[in-house]
Amino acid sequence: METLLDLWAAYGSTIAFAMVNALFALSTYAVLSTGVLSFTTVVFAAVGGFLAAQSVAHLGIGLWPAFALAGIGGAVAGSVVAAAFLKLDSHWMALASLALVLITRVTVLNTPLLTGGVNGLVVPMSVPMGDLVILLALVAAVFWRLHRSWYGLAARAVREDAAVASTMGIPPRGIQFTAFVISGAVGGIGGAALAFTLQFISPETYFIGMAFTMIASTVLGGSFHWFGPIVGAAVFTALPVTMQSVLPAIEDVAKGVVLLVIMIFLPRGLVDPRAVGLRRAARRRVSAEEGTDV
Amino acid sequence: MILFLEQALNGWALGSLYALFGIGFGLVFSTLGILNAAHGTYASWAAIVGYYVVERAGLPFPVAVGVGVAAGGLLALAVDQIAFQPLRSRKAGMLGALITSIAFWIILDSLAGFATEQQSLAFPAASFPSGMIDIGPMKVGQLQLIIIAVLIVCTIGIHLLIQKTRLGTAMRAVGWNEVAAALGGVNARMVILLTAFLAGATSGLAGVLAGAATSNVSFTLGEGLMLKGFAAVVVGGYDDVRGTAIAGILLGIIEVFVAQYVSTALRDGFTYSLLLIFLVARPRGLFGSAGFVRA
Amino acid sequence: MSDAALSRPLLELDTVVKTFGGVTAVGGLSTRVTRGSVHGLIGPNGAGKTTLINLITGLFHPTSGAIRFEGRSLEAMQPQAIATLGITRTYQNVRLFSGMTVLEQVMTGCWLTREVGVFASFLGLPSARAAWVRTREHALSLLARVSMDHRADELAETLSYGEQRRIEIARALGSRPKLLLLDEPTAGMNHQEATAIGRLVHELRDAGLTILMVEHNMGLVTEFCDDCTVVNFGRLLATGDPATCLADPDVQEAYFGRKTDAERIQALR
Amino acid sequence: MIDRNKLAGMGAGLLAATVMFGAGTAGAQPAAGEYVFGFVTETTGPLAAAGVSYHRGAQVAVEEINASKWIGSGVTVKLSEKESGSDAARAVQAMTQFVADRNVLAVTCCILSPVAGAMRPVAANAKIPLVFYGATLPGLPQPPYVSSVVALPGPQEVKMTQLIVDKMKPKSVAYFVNADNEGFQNRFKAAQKVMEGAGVKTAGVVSILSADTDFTAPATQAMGMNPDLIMVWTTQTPAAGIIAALRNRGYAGAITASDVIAPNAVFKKIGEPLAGVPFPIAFAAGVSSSPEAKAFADAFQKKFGELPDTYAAQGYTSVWYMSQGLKSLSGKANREALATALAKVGSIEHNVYGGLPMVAGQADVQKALVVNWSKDGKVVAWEPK
Repeated sequence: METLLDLWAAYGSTIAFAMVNALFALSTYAVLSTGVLSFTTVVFAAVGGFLAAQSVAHLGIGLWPAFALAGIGGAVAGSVVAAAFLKLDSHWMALASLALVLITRVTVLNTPLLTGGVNGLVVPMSVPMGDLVILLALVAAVFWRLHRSWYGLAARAVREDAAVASTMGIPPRGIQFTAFVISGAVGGIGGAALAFTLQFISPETYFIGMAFTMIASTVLGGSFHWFGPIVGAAVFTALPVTMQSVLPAIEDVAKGVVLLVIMIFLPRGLVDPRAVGLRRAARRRVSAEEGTDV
Repeated sequence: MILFLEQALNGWALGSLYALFGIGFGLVFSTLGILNAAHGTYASWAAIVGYYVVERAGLPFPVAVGVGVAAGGLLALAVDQIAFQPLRSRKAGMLGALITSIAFWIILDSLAGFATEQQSLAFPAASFPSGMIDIGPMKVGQLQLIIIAVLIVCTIGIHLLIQKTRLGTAMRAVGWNEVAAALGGVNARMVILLTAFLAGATSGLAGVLAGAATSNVSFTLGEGLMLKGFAAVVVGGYDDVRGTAIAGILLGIIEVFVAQYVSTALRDGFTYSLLLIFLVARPRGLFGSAGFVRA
Repeated sequence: MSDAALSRPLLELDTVVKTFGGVTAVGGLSTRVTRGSVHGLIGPNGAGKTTLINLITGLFHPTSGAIRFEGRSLEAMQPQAIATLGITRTYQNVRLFSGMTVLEQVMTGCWLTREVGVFASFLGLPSARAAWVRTREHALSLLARVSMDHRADELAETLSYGEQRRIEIARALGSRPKLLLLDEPTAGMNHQEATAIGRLVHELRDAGLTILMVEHNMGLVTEFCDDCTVVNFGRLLATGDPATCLADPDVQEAYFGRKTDAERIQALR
Repeated sequence: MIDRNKLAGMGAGLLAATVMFGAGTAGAQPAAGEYVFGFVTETTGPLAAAGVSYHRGAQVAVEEINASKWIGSGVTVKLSEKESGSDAARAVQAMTQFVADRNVLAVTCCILSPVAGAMRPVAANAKIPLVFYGATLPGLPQPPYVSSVVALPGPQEVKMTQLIVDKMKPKSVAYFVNADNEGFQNRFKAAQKVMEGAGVKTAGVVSILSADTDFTAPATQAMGMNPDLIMVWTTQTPAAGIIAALRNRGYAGAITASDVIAPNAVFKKIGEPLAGVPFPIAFAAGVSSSPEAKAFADAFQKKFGELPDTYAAQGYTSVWYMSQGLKSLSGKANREALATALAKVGSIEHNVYGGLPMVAGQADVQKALVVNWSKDGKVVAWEPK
């Protein structure tokens, strides 16, 4: 029992960070699942993080209102980004969103009144693990419903072939706009969750490293089902910890190699609903050849 | 006035490094359709290899440049074949390649740290043309002039290569559509390899020169070039090397003058605001071609 | 079909021009598709047939000229708006969605007739569920129509080319269109399968749908099309009933080249 | 047995209330055994160069303490390392793992102030002593759990600037300063105040950013101001780059810098241009003359083949500080007792600075040496020309 408690104490924070990263990965997944590669989750996270940190410090609001506020802030940022960038084609969209991440850091650095500037900001509130679990569960439930709704079906169609989807009456830009608003809200909430987990945020908290981590988590876990990003975030967060105990000297190298190997052998990620269908089809072919019933 | 001219030249030389790096990055993006996060590490490694050629093997600087360039190119080839080729054959698209490039970025960056013992090294001042030349009342660094000249030569060379040669036509064809290029009798595999090598080599060149010019040979070298080189590519338009070159130089000069006459704190803000303006107002960059039609 | 309805065309193309860079894909083409007819669009490869389909569905916008559907101009409209008016299509190279089951493909095609808001569907309201079930049944009935209902839960990409073409037709029917554009619906099919498609087309016409189809199989054109338009190099060669069109010397010359080829057409019949 | 320990613990509590700690003469000593300090390393990532030094200094301290049985017979200390790569999230994870490991008595960490800021609440909540060895932001300590052995900048800069004014008598000064580092802005302001107080004109201020690498333009700008003296108040990489660029462009006038140019690697990298540039420093191997400093320098040289730099001295000090707290405990030591003991430490007994008082959990280095690199790569006391 004591060992269990020790384990929990040792890896509790890893689990907390995995859950926060899962929120970021879901935010990235929200737009990726409509065929848009965007790094702007970092921007939404910064908006949500600083908004939440400042509002608990100065407005004295509680944890959950702060999450709500961060979500709204992120959603607003998401709709602004979508309005400005959705006209760009996919390659430019990716570059533009990356540029926006760089601009965000400069903005954060130069608005010390809002963000604490280079010195960062102490966050006078922390999020209990239980609340974090509930938060992630709520967000996951939203994605679960989305996946099974008309929006989910339309999003998949837009992702696979936007032109074809449009000739069936599905407005790709409209779907992608919605995706950005969802991504913004979830990213904002994630940013707040990170602020409450770290209890200290600075311009470096929301920067390139985070952009690459979240996109890697999403694609590693699989960007074709909402469960993929959650799995990916867990794996990607646990990797450094695992590697540190196995190969402490070259843990980063090992982490990179693991990422590389998974992506080469499972380019669609760890969770891939299509692979299930393909396996079923292959089985059916085999049994058809053998002349037996399925 | 002399100060103004000297600073303009400083900015030009600095921007030339951004541009030189950006050309390689843009080449890979436009021809191979890969947003390569590992591209910065080619520059770091080229500089590190070049440093050891001078420091350990005692060879002259031009040899170090040559070896660094080759190292950058070969590294790019290796990364392409290990990280991108398996995905290419499965049509995994830009996304998969981005992730494998992130993997290589992590690996190569951390190995570069080991190669330099986590230190920032510098080429001995005596080993490269580090002196000053007087041009009238102006003082100009020899290496600065070399960097400026190298960018001009590389830009013209690569532009001619892409626009005027059979290989260039093939590269553009691959850029549009690999399948179509293969059907059209172009050996797509060969074009991909050459493009990867060329991109790695130019970035390697930028790396060695930047390592010497800034007295900073370390695993952080590439990251700095990457951010600014990336900005040059976006402002210039990723499918035209001339645009990248001009945008890079422009960014360098703007940086220097904003720092001198406005504020250093706002310097990067200026650069990235320019980036944002281009993204929104002229998303195809300075020379970018009109949108192509896809149905 | 009453004379009045026949006299007013469902779709009208008026000197439509489309150029890409310096290349003219469609050069001032005019034709009309009569309501309730099966209209064949024929011409050699590269004649601009698929470009025409793309222009009608809004994936391309014409450089000049007018496209009217039930009297409304389509030139400046987005594809999704055109689909809303009642025009859907299939593709020359089948373009089904990767990773979706056969049923999901067709459900996606039912987007415009889903009878429920996206938000209500997200919340899973009872009315939304009922609408979902109705749409599902509609999709299954469409699949039955193309004899694919037994494969409803399988990944579409694991099926044969001919099967995929039929799924695409079912998907295009999902939103109950008025005009269906079929781009080479029988490519890669054997004679039997192709005839089945021809019959399906007739059934659909008889149910009130108008069909514009690009078709290479001259046998099918003469057998199943009520009218046809022959194009070459983006220009109109002939229009009218299939037999007259194919007999046109210009068509013979341009489409079938030399006389020996003209004989082959007999064999195809 | 257990009861006796408990009693002893209570005894220690009583002692703590009555006896002045830090003298090292309190009769009790902790129960024999190996005590573990968690060390969050930063030997990869952007600050790895300095991170290696901190870690090496700490290793030397552990060897000295164990070899000399300083805490008591049969009592040894041991470092348990976890890497953070200077990333706040990874540092916090390392911290919580240390917290979970019941053998770890205290943790020492952090070069970057933002990372330190993120670690502080974790330590306070978990009630585990946390000692900063590198972060220089003022106000980080939070007694009793969080303390810092870092010499805050301020007095040394003032002292050197005064010396410069007296000896060199410049008429105008140009300053380089980090636009994005408050610590260095404060150092610059302190120096400027001394200069202007002595009637030395400010020729101009050139600001740069920590991540910059090309300093040709800033050097050109500063030289355009025609100052008698250039003071460089920036972080390490820029400081080295600025001095190199100034000399490269032919600036022959006087330059001063801060202790960031002290590490061996900086001289190895820049070489001669660095020679003769005075900088203030709390510890310099070869110049610091106390026996502790000499012993430390020798031991470090023996183990790693080079002289320790100022970062190594800080890592070293951190371990000695924690050990001093441990030494004042008796019986089976625990975290809370150690925190209380550390908070009571009035000065760090074993140090290389020639005296190191602790004020409210913050080390207070008053003494400063003014030194410079010689042409052959040694740190020597500065002799004004």
